[in-house]
Order: sequence, then C-alpha cells, then structure tokens
Amino acid sequence: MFDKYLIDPDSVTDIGPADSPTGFSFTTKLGYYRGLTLSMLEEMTVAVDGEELPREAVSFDDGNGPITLDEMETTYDRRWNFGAPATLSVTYPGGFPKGEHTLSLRQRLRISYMPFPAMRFTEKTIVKE
Amino acid sequence: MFDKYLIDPDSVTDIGPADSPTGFSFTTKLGYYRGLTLSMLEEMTVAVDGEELPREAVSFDDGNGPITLDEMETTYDRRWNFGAPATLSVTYPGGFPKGEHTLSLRQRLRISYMPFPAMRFTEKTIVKE
Amino acid sequence: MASKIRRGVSLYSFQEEMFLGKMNVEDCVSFAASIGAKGIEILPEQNMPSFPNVTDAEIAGWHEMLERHGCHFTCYDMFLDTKLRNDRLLTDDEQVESIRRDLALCNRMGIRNMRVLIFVRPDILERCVPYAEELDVHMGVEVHAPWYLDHPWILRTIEVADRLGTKHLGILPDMGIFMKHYPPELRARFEREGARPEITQFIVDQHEQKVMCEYTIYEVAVKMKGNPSEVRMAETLRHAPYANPKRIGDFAPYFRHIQAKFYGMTEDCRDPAHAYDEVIPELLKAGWEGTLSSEYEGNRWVQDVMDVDSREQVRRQHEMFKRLLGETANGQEDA
Amino acid sequence: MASKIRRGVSLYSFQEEMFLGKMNVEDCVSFAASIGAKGIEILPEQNMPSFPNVTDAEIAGWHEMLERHGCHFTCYDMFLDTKLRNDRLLTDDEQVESIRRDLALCNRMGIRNMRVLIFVRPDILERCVPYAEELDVHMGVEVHAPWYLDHPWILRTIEVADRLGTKHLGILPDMGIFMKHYPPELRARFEREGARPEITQFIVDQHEQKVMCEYTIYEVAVKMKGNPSEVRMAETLRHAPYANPKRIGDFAPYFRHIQAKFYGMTEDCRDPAHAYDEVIPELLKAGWEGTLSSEYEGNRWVQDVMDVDSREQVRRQHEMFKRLLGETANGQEDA
Ligand SMILES: [Mn+2]
Ligand SMILES: [Mn+2]
Repeated sequence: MFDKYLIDPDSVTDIGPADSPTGFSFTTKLGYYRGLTLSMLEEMTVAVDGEELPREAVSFDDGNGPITLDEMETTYDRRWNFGAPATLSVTYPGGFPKGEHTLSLRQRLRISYMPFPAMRFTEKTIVKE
Repeated sequence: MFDKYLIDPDSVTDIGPADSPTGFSFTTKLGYYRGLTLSMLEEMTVAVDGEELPREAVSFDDGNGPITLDEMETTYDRRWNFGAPATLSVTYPGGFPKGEHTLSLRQRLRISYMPFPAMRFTEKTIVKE
Repeated sequence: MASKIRRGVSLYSFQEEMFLGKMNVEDCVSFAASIGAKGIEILPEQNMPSFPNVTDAEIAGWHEMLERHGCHFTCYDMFLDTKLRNDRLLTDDEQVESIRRDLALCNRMGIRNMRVLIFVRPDILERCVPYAEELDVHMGVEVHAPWYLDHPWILRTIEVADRLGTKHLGILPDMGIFMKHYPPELRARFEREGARPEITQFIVDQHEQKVMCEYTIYEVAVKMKGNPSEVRMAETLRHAPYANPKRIGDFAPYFRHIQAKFYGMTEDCRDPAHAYDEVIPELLKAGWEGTLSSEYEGNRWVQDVMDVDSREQVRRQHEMFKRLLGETANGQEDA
Repeated sequence: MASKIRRGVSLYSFQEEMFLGKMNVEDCVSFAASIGAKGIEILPEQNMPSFPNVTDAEIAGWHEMLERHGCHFTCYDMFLDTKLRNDRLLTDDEQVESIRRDLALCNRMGIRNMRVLIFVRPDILERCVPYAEELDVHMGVEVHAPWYLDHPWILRTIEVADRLGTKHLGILPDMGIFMKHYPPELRARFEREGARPEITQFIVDQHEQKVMCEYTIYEVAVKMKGNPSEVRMAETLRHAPYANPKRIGDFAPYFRHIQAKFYGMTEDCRDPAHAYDEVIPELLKAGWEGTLSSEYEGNRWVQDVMDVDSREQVRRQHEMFKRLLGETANGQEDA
C-alpha cells in the first residue's frame, strides 16, 4: 500500500571511513497502515542492482538503538511506528557504488489476520557521483 | 461420477478377419447423469497400456449407426442417452494384444453450465488369452 | 393443523441403479410410492430416451404408470445447452427457444414447476416469462451451493419477478445450501484416497467453525503441505457454504418446490450434514406449500467401496421428513 | 424527524498524508470538524506512538485537542497479534489478555465502541464479554468483504451475543460489503498496469451482472489467456461480493457504528461503487442510531499517478451523506 515510499532515495549515505566506507545506510518506513512490534518483521531484504545482500549485513534503527534482524525476531517490547522513518545500515565494503545503480528493499511482515505474509517491495535508482 | 463404469471389461472383442484382426471394440457408457447431444462429446480418447490411439482410429455407435468423432462434433440431432451402452470401435492392427494389458478411456464433455470441460477417465486391466 | 408440505423424490436420486440397469423408472416410482413420496420429479434428459421428441403416447404411458402407483409429477428439471456448438454460444433467441421448448413439454406433461439451471441469465428468463405464464409453468432458478438465497445473482431473478409482477418466475432451493456440517461420506472417501485423518479432522473442524474457506485451503495446501487428496478435500469447502435458514420466510413466496439434497443418512435416519432440523421448522412457520423432493447425491462418494443402495438412503431421509413434519401414520399419506 | 445517524471519520482515511508527514492527527480532526464530521474513529496502533503504554496525560491531550475542534471519539480499532511470535500462536489466555488490554485502554479513552477484527474467534470474544460489560465497551466484529451479514462465521458471533443476552458484543459493518458496481479507480489502475480495456470491460460487466466470481476468473485466466494484470483484476472479484441491503434491518440491533468504506467519489459527490443510496434508507427505516465513519481506502489505487487528496475525497463522501440523510444546513451540525 505504501510500497513506493519505502526507500527515501535522497538518504543513501556511506558509512565508515570516508576513504574506505564499510557500507551504506538509508531511510525507510514500514509499509503498513499501523505500527508493528519488531518481532513481526520477518525480513528486510536489501539488494543492489538486484543482488540480495546477506541478512546479517543489515541493521535496523528507528532511533531507539541499532538492532539486527535476528534480534528483532524475538523483540516483543519495541514497536516500529506508523510513518516513522528508520535507518537501515548495510555492510557493503566500499560503500554504495558510484554511478547509476538500483537499490531495492523487500519487507516481509507477519500480519496476524492474513493467512500469508504481507510482502512489500520497492526499487529506486540511485545516482552517486 | 460414473468413471469406474465407463468400460465394460468383458466386452473387449477383436474386429476384422479372425486371423488378422484390424482392431477391437468395447462397450462404453456416457459418464454423466443425463444424455447429451453428440456435438457435446469433445473427446473419447482410447489408450492401450497408456499409449493414446489417434482420434481418427475411433468410431462410435450407440445403435443408430457408426459415426466418427469428427462427425459427432457437428451432430446436433442425435443424443447419447443416459445409461445407454454404445460401442467404440478402434482401428488397431492385430487386434487387442494378447496377455494382460490396460485399456483406458477418457471422455471430455462440454457441459454448458460448467466453466470448464468435464473430464471422465477409467482404466481397466484386460486379460486376453 | 396438517402441514401443506408434501414429500416426493427426484429420479436423480436413483441414478446409480438406473445407470447400471438395476432399476428402471417404474421401479423408482414404485419405491417412492412405498414410502409415501408420491411426488415425482423428472429429468426428461435422463429419463425420457426420446427427448426432446416425446410423443403424446409416451406421455400418456408415463401418466398411466404414475397412476398405477398413486403418484404424480411435481417438477421438470430443464437443461440449457448454450454450448451445443463448439464454435459459438447459443444466441439469445436460441436460448429463449430452447427454454420455450422445455416449457411446452413441461406443460404437455401436466407439470407446473420447472427447475431452471442457475447459470441461465435473468434477462433470458425475463423474455421467457410470457410463455411460462401462458403455459402455466413456474420457472424456479435452482439456488445451488455455493450460491445462497441472498446471493446477488439470485436477487437479480427476484428483481425481475417483482418488476414483472409475475407468479411464474422465482427460485427453487437446493437444500445443499444448508450444509451445516461436513458430510462424513466425503471425508471417508478422501481418506480412502490418501488424506491423513489429522488433516481431514482439521478441515472438518474449520468447516464446523465456519472459517472462510480460502483460509482453510491455504492452510492445508501451503502451510501443512497437504497431499493432493487433502487439498481436494479442502477445496470442497468452496462449494459448501452454510446459508442462514432464517431467510427462508423472506423467500418462501418465490418457491414452490425444493430439491432435498443429501449425501447420506445415518442408520437412525438423521442427516449428519444438512440442517433439515432448522430448515423444516422455518418452512412450517412460513406456511409454505410445496414438495420436499429427495435428491440423493451420495452414490458418487461411496461407489468405490460398496454397492450403492439409493432406496435405503431415500427411505431414511423420508423417515426424517415424517418426523420433522409431524406426520402420523395416517396423516400425510392421502394429502 | 431528524435522523439519529451521525457523521464521522476514521483516521484511517488520511493514511497517505499522515504516512508522508503532510498531515498530523490534529490536521485530520480539524478537517473533519470543518465538514461536520465530528465523530473521530481512532486506530491507536496507527495514531498513538506510545501504544500500548499510553499515559493519562496523553489521553487528556487528545481530549483537549478534540474539544478544541468540537469533536469526540466514536470508535477504537483494535488489532490482535496472534502471530506475535514466530514459533507459536498466542494461547487463548494471551488472546483474551490482549483484547482486555484494548478494552481497558478504550475505556480509559472514554470510547464505547471497539472494532474487532473479523478473524478473532467467537469463543475468545465470549470470554471477553464480562470485561466488555464491566468497561462498557461494545465489541463489534467488523463485517468486511468477502464476508457478509448473513455469513455463517458472523452468525456465530450473533449466536454468542444472543445466548449471553449481552449488549456488549455484536458486529460493525464495513460498507465494502455493499460494493454493487466495480470501482473505476481499481479498473484504471489495472489498465495502467497493462490490462487491456476490452478485458477490463468484460470483468466489469460480469461483476455488474453478479456472475459467480470464480467463473469470471476462469474465463479471464484460462479462456481469454489474460495477462497478469487482467488476472489480478479478475481476482479482486473474490473480495467483492454484494450483500443484500435489505438485511440491514435484521442486524441493526447488533451494531452501533459503521465503517463507511469507499475508493473514490465523483466530482458531483456520488460513490460509483457502493450502494449507499440503498443502504442509508434501510438504516433510516430501521431507526438505527450511530455513526457513519468515513473509511477512505482509495489512496493505494491512485498514488501511482497523482497526489492523493484524502480530504477532498472525504469531503465529497460527506456531501453524499448529507444528501442521503436529508441534512439541512443547520440540521445535523449540532446533533
Ligand atoms: Mn439440485
Ligand atoms: Mn473497515
């Protein structure tokens, strides 16, 4: 329902030393019309040019401290609120590649009233000089 | 609904000269709870040991004269009645093979109130000495 | 006060024995008479080999046979072969003509109710109303599961009937719409075909709770990785909603005949699947007048393991009807 | 005589602008007040960032804000995360506890209606009735398409309410069940995604005729070899039955709030899809008292080609409500 807004394309920033970045980060929102307890976020799969990065490479922070996707699985006392921007940090040696590349994100949400997981997806073209 | 009764296994008989049969015949019924105009019989596919015989090899006779499957397609004034036995004659040089073999029949019926064709199928083991 | 509800059978009920040549139509009628089910519903395309060219002599023969057994016709089940040709559908005019042919034959046979297949378009039926009125035949669109009385497709027929102010167009409920519990005959068949008892129990439980069928199908097919028999059993739920018996009163003015669908009766003459114990009181409350016409459809579910005994099944259903209708030994028989 | 039907909005209606940070909750309330829609339906899990640990001060802040605009709360939309954990479902006790938590917060917020998700089991709700009575909150199971008022799953909740004789359990209809015509916004979106106009016209025509949806899906997917967008459009028919508005009177005692679902209004303030012109007269005839609460859900269908203007859409819906409720300029505003 909010797929097209999942990635803020202007937020993509390298992390780590400026001369040898260890990865990049970007701002994302939860693709749902309400907030969710973190345990119900089953997947946030980041891909560069269609190539998916390992789950372990991704870390989430909605302002309450970084947490890995595995840790989120059993986090029952923390919610990602509706419309609230959060930062996904990704280990990606060298940082986001220069030039024109695609960045995509797939969120898999466990919604109790639906029989199957809800899938959200967006792909944005990022131009880095 | 009547799939298991589509072939009368005791009816299988060779046709043509006794010493060089040109094929075989058997008794069949329409797998439906009412009669149908012949144009609605889309397929009657005969197979021996799972190998389907060509459509042209098959001829139908419910007692009102033999007719090919292609001719049935445009026969709007003749019905195959509920529960009425008919003879399917099949061109099969040498006649039905000796020993234990399977004979199967698939009927495809065009039933107007159903969105898809009705499929009927039976397979019988025939032992010929 | 005696109820105005009569008992009858559809010849559809004996399809197994008739198909196999073990019963002919007179055997069916004779049996029906023996259980006080004097109203006979006929499928001319099943029971009249000369259809559609039925002669007056043949019709007279039928009436003589029925009279021998004290029986009478109640309903004519029509079909409409819109797909007669493989190159095109029947035109609207051809469809109207086919229905008119059935109405005329129905009238010649002295039958005043015609079962109309549910897929026949309401606008086609609207065009047939003048013929139905002239021939005095009520066209009842069969409300068959998964449709239900309030389904918008059915409401279109009701709308036509109301707008024309005709008494010759309405509905004809098939009691399969009141399948409250999962039929044991179906479950057993799927188990014989390889469905595991724990999965079939899950499906039965879900149906009992009236969970939306698509959820159960998804659970069985995807989450439980059900085998083909299990998935097929789950998919039967798509065809088996449970309609609210309380709606019968609202629709009673629109039907004059009922197809009393069932898959199997217990030895003590109860239907484990259909809520006749809720439906019949609603019919009585509505003062409905017409025939409960047995439609036994269990043969296909048990023929793989036993000889079908349609007579015994129909007999048991009528024992249930007598009980629910409050018939005494001498009560309904002469009605 | 003035109708007892009040107008309101669900904050769900402004999800697009709130998600994007273009409106905050007070903007929504202020706008609602400006069109005389003084009843506010809230989704705490959407609109209260501290949920479920909402403080008294926060609640007081909400009430002050509402009062500034002359508004009040009407309904609390609950959720139940039975799949909170990935290793098991919540136990029955945990489910009851979660609902009790919502009932208590609802009560603290001074709200007397709680929308219950349709998948919540009736036996779980039965266990919650004592809490609902104590806290004076009506639990209304949302009757959402493809369910309908008479659906057997809904009848189970009605049965529990009747058996307990409670006034604190019932239903809460979502007007999506009265989708009589195919929404143009959906059709246009599927066409932008590649569905061919002749196929979308076929789907619309089939829906208009109320043909059983599985038939249409089969026609489009198999016979017409529809492309993925066309098949997806056909599959939307599964979620869009059309319930009979005439049933409203029978169920009116069981609901006190209505979610007025819509996908888009025309410039002359008509809903091209939902039969409000048949539903509202039935509500008036039943003397129903409660709130028609806008639930705009069109954003997701048009956001690919235009900026969503939820306010304008909601405004148009309320123009329609005023017309159908017979509100005069000074009539309902002070009710
Ligand atoms: Mn029937
Ligand atoms: Mn809703």
